Amino acid sequence: MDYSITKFLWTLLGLFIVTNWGMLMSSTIRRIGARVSGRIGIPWYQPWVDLTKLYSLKSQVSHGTMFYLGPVFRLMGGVGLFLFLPMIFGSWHWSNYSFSGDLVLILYFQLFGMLGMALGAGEGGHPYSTIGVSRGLAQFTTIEVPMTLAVISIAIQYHTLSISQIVAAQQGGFFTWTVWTNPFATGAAMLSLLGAFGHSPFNLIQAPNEIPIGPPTEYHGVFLGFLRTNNAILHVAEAALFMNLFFGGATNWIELIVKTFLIYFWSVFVGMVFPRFRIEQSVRWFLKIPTLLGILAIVIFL
Amino acid sequence: MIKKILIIGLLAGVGLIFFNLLQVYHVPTELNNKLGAYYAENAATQVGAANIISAIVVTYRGFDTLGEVTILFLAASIISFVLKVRKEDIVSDRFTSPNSEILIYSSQIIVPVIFLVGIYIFINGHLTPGGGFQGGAVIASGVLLMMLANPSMKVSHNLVAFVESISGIAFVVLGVLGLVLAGGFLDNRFLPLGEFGTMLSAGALPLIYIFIGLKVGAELSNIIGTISYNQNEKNS
Amino acid sequence: MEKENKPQDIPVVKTKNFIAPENEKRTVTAPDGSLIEVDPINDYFCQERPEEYKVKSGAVEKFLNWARAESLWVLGFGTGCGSIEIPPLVTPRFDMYRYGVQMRPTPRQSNVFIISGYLSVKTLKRAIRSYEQMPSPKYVIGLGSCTINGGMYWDSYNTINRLDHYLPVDVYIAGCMPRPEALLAGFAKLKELIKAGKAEKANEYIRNLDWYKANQKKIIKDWNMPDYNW
Amino acid sequence: MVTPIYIVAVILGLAFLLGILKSSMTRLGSILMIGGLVFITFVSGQWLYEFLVNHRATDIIYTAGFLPPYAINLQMGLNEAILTTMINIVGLLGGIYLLDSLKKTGINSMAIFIVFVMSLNVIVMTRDIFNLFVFLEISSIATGGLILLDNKRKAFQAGMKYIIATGIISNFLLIGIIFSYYFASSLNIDGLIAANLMSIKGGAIALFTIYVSIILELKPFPANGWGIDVYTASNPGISALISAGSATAALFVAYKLMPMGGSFWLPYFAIIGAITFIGSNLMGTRQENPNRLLGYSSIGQVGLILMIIGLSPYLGKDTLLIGFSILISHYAAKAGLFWLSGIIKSKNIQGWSALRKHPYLLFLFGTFIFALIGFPPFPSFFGKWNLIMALAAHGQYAWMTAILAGSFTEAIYLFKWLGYSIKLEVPEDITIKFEWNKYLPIYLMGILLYFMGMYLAPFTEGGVYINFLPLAFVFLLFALDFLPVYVKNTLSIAGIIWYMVRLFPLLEHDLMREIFAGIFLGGAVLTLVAGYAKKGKRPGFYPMALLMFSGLVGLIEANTLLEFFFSWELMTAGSYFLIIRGKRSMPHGYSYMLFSIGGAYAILFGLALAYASGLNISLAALGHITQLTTLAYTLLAVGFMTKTASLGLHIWLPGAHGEAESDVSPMVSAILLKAGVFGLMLLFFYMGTGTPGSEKLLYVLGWVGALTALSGNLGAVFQEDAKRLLAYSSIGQLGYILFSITMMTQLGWLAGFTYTINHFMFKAILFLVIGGIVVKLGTHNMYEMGGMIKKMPYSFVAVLISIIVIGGIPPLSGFAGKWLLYNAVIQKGWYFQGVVVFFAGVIAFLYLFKLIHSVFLGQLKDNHRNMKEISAWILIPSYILIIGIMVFSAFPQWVLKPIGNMLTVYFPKSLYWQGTRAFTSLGYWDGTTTMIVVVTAFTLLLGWLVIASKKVKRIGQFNIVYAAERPYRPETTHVSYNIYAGYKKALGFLVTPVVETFWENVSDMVLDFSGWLRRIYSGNMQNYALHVVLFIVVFYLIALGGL
Amino acid sequence: MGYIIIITGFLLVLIGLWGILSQKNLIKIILGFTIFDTGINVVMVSIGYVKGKTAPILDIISAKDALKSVVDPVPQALVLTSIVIGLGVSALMLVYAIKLHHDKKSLDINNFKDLKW
Repeated sequence: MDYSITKFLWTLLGLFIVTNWGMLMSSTIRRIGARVSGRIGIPWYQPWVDLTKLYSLKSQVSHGTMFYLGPVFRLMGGVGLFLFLPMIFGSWHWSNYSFSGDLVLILYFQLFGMLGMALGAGEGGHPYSTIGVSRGLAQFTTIEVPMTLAVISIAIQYHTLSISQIVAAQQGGFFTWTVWTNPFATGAAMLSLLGAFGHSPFNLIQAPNEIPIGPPTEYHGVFLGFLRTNNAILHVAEAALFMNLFFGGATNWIELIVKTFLIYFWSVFVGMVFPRFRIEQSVRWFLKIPTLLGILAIVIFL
Repeated sequence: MIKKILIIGLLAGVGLIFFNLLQVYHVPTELNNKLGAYYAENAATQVGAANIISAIVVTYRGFDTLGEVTILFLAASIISFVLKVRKEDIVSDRFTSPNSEILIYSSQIIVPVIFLVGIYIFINGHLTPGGGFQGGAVIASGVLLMMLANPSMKVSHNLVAFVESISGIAFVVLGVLGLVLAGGFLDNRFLPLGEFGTMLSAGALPLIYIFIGLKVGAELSNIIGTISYNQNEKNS
Repeated sequence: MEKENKPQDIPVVKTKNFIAPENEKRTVTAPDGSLIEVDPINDYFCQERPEEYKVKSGAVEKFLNWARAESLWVLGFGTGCGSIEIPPLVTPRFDMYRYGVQMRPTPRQSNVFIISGYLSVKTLKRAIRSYEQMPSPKYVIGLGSCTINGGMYWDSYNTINRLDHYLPVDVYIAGCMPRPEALLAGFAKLKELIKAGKAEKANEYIRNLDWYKANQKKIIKDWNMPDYNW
Repeated sequence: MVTPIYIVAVILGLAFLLGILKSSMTRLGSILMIGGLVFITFVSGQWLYEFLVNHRATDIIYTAGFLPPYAINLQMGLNEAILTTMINIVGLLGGIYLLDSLKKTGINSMAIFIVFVMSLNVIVMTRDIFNLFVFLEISSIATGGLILLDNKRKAFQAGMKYIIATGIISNFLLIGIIFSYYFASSLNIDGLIAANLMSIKGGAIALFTIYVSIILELKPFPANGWGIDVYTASNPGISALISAGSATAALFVAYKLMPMGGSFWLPYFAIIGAITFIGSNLMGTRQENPNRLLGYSSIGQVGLILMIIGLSPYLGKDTLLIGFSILISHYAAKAGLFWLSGIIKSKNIQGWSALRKHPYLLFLFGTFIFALIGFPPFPSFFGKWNLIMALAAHGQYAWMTAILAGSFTEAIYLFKWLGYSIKLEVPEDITIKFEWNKYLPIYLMGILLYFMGMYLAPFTEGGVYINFLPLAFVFLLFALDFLPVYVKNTLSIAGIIWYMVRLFPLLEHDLMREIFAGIFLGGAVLTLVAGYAKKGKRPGFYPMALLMFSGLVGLIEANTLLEFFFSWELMTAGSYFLIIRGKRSMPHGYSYMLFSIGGAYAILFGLALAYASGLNISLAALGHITQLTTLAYTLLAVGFMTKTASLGLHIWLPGAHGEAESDVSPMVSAILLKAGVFGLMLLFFYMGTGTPGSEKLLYVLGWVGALTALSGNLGAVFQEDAKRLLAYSSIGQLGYILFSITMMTQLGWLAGFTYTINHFMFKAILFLVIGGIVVKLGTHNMYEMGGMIKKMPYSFVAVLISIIVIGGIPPLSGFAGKWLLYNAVIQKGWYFQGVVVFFAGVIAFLYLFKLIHSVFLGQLKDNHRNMKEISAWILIPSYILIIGIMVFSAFPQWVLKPIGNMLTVYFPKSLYWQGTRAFTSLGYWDGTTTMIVVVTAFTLLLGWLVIASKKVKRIGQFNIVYAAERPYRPETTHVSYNIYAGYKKALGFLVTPVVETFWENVSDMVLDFSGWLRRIYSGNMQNYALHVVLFIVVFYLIALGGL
Repeated sequence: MGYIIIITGFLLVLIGLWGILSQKNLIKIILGFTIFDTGINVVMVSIGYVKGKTAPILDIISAKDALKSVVDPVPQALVLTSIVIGLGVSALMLVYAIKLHHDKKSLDINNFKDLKW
């Protein structure tokens, strides 16, 4: 329980690194995507440019208090996820505020941002926002099923819910990672990750061509900037969470960068290959294969 | 048809009950029923009535008899309030077919005799077969004959009711007198038992029988009268 | 770009006041039984006039202008046949992404509006609304001859001839049809203007709002929206 | 002392005297009649007083100056005194009630009336069997006459049926009497008992004919069509007399003659009683005619008492007490109900809604209904309690089941009826006139019921401990019902606070009880504060609310099984009235009541088994159940689960909570449901994990809890009605609680407590606020709302915070529950149940978003433009609760630590504290730090946004990008209706109303069966005669087997 | 002799019951009842029968030795009551029959089914 300024500043630095890495990661991934389709793609610095532009817009409108607060909630969700997550294993500097709680706290803190976003979008009064939110929530419920199964399986495996201890248990070589010791749980979790990142085939929430563009339809300027910042943080933090749980964690930033990139790339890769699901299809899908994997993951420990 | 069979089956069932009762029934050769024997032995001395049945009916089980009288009273009351004749319904000049001369005249002769027999029966209730109920019934049959002879005859309700009520009250009062003056409610021994076998014997028993007789006669007449009146009225 | 379309050149013409049926006042009953009068235009919409934003200068602003220029978010709204020329831009052959040009599905998040070809009166209304909903600074590219002088539709009963009577245009791309390359050139021109701090047509629109509105209302007979669509 | 013989003498004298009176002298006649009735009431009352106060010995009255068996004797003991007093009172009151009718019919009918009452007296007193026969005949002939009092056409048919049936019966009785005489040489009952007929060859047949006749007099099912017709067709005053008086006397005859046959016949009595009780109540379920319904009910009750007589070997010395308790309830209630029906004169039970205009009569009606079912504080409650306990002590479970089943079927129609009269529109064609002579008897009967309840309570084991203080307060409030709301509200709040202050020291730091007392009473105060928002008088609300709260507080205070069940039933009764107050809540209140009664009977059965295990009345007996242990715990759990609305038993809840009034919903949802939780916790506490079978039971219940959570939450997702949504959410939340505590670990229970406290707080807030909004907006449908955040910001904040808590989102206290549950699940090893529960937890998000979005966000509707914030009186309690939530969230250790310590007594310790940090063997969590981190970060981010977005323009409702179009109407732009259509497509099959369909089918089956069964009452009097003979033959063949 | 009487009584009861249960005419049913009553009364009297004894009415001579000469008086006393009760019931039934006939102009028992279920 370290409330010192030093800790705060280290955490802030970590947040800065993560944000920038998140943006770089997204532009890199988009560039890779462009290359796949034979294009050059955006410049690597495009996310920073976009963000600068968004923060510097000259006129902004608001639909009300909750609309205004929504992005704050959303960003808080991402930042909070980062704050409660130990980024680098064994490092005091990069363990953030992970002493506040364990894996369960992180899992549930994701909802904080979702709720804020949902409410902010709701107050926007735009029908598409609500439709997007409803789809997002519906999909989210089923994403959580394999995720919960996987988390429980890990907890059974390691007898702990503390992330640092889970990472500690995976130290000692490539083959002590959970992905090898508990492949079913990893499988279930990685499949649920697809939904969490919201890439195709699970991007009906934003569905740019159908309900442009879902929840953030009315958001612009600084608000959108907040959301984009959050995306950057959230993607890294979530990937880092999975890294910690399944891929042996990271002992330094390089390892973290490589692993988070690969984890994030996994979802993009799938998205490149598969077309979009309708919401009931994705709901059903998550309750089939990933859930089955999750159940297997628990059954092997019974 | 099924119902008939069912009924027959049921009657067979009831018959079975009776059959089973019959199996344990045998005709005694001695009066060995303790209660009956007690009455046979002691009725004469305790109640002073030659007719043991009267002794039982009026004294030992006098309370039952009070109930019987009440039942007749109830029946008469119910009939009179159910078949209540409203004034406006009475048609004075009803058409009634004339009865035969023989019936009219012979009834004029016989009815007083019947009344006399009836009175005799209930006055001698404690001595000879008969009693209040029987006597009352005979009197009522006299009334019935009168009605047959003269369908338009009206039984005087007021008179009948008066006789009925007064005798009823008298019965109750006699009972209470028994309670106050002798051993218990309806005890006949608050009057002297007198000499066995004579008219003025058995304490208040004859008195009670007289009232019962009057009451029963009145009540039955009342019932007959009410029903017949009602029928007449409807026929017209 | 050119100053020949001075507002004072064309007199403001008062049009007959048209009230669309859906905008007529109506009464509704509140749950407590009281009657409430609804005046749709005034009640549902923000009726305030927009204000001009301050054009700053200096190093920071220069950097920001560079950022704005390198991040052109185009509203995905095709108005005429010219819109067929936009999709090729995302193909490997043209790949507009490398110039920082991206498509956005909602006006709120866009800052470049390509009027791609002729603009029928009906579409004009939508174009105006979308334009006004875009946050400043915002830019308009007129694509094709139709937006300059009406092109082949110059005598049509139902298309506008000069776009800049209705919306402030930053860049015109001439041709019928201009090829995607021309569009890319137009973007390059727009970037130049922005970087130079000269692409402030959004402010001009606000400054001359009355004139624009008069023009718009003159051609749009069934004007059924507030004067400025926030 | 006046000898009881004067009852006969005076009445007969009067009757004969009445015969002389001219038919016009009705005034004098009625004075004489009432005088006579007063006199006999006085005589019997005087004897009763002697027996009760001076403990006088039983008195024998001899007639004719001879001793029995030679002459007829009467007996006047305590029993006879009680019964004759009862008969005479109902006779007197009935006479007063019937004055008009009797006057109209004439003096004869008065004479018949008093003779009838007198004959019942003699039937009770006489000790001579033939005399008994004579007076039975008198009473039946008098009945035959009185049926015709109104000279109705139907009455003649009923009378004919009655006479035919009783004619056959009495002739059989005669056969029995004469053969008894033949075998035993006596007509005296004592003589016959001494002769022991069963030992004499053939005596059994004689006894059989006597018994069968007596039973037939009691109108056993199914040979009772004639009896029901009599109840239907005669003047209600007469029906009252028959039901309350004749039945009483006839039952006493059965009791009196019972020793003649010894124990051989008792099982048959019991079986016939049980069949009658269940059968006639079952047929009552389809009945719409109030008098006929009462007829069925009367016969059912008589069957119950006959059953008690038959079960007397098991009941021992309590037989009389039990029988009397039930008899007196039946007596007063049935008389009162028949008299009421005479006032209302409605052809069907729907017409009884005319009572709505007469609150005091309605109150009495409710009293009678509740007394019949056996609710406290009425005597029948104690009767049934003692009955069930005694039967359980002898292991007579089948009889217990029969009794409870019969009582339940009775409740089915009685509560339907009560519901109709409370809720249906007042019919226009029925007007109730005030007539003192008709009102007075009803009032007296009502008062008698309450008095007898209080009087009989101490006779029950443990009954002396019952705390009537809260009930007294309820009555005070009922008496003050004419006052305006704010006075009553203040009074209630003051009373509750006073009681709270008094109660807490008494709990002696029993933390569990303290917590629940806090929830019950604190919640009571908070929800009552919201009542200040109401205007007018709210007639009946306060007594009923306080009745519920006194029941709840009684649960806390209960030390004995009796107290516990007493309070449980009080609570049920009070909550029923609260729930049914809602505008459309009649069917829901009805199903609530049926489920509650079913549950209560399950509990009663379980408690009885607990009692039977050690003959111990204290609550600790629950810990030592040795009789049918598993069944007992299952029944208890099921009983409590009806209150917590677990899966399968939940169908009453959505309607009941959803349709209740705005401040009743939080009472019943946030507070009342916790009673079930309290019961379950208590049960599991006592049960422990060591009891055989408990492991399996807990496992099953754990699954039930998990599935309840899932189905409740899923049900809520697809609701369009705001309050129903919350109600379904309650089902889900209670599922979590059930699941948590079935784990029987410290963590599980901690989670359970956390959920309980949280649910209390957030559901109270939600129901208060949403209820207030629903009232204000005049609609339940969420899609008709929208945009309320602009009009009701404070409500929005309250709802938002509640929603964060429900969702279990850190840093608010909901997360504490989730965290504990995660740890508990993993420790316990209930992984799959856990997954279901967590899945349910996420699904909660769907409905929460729907709720807050549809009501507060989205588009403001035109007709809601002028809305103001909801009443401050609703917001004040909500905000107090929000403060509670905040404190609990920031400092969970303040609450969880003591609870954890308390639980270590029962479960191994698995949660440890290190300052503000809680940790288990699995993980850790620091509520305070989380709060600090989140609040700090949030503040910083908000500050950043404020700085970054300098100038933000607030724009209008329709200033949205709408694909370059513009919206025209808010209704078409507000997305709310069926927004989870996709979800429904995928998972909608999970909310197929399987349970509803199941229960509907069950109820249809019961009603169909009842409809089929009652066709035996074809109305043909010959058939009824056939039934009588059939009954005799069948009974004979079964009992004596053809011998 | 005693057996014959009692069997006759039982048969009368069965005949009466047959009448009650099978006849459709109200008056016949009432007649059935009176037969039923009579049967019962016969049974009662026969119960008191003692072989070879006379009626329990004494004179001065027989009073001393009453026990040996009379039959059981109790059933006879009871029969008296029973007869009167039967009379009352029959009268009541007839009145009902009259009223029912007034109502429907019929005595068929199947016509009086207004009250059912």
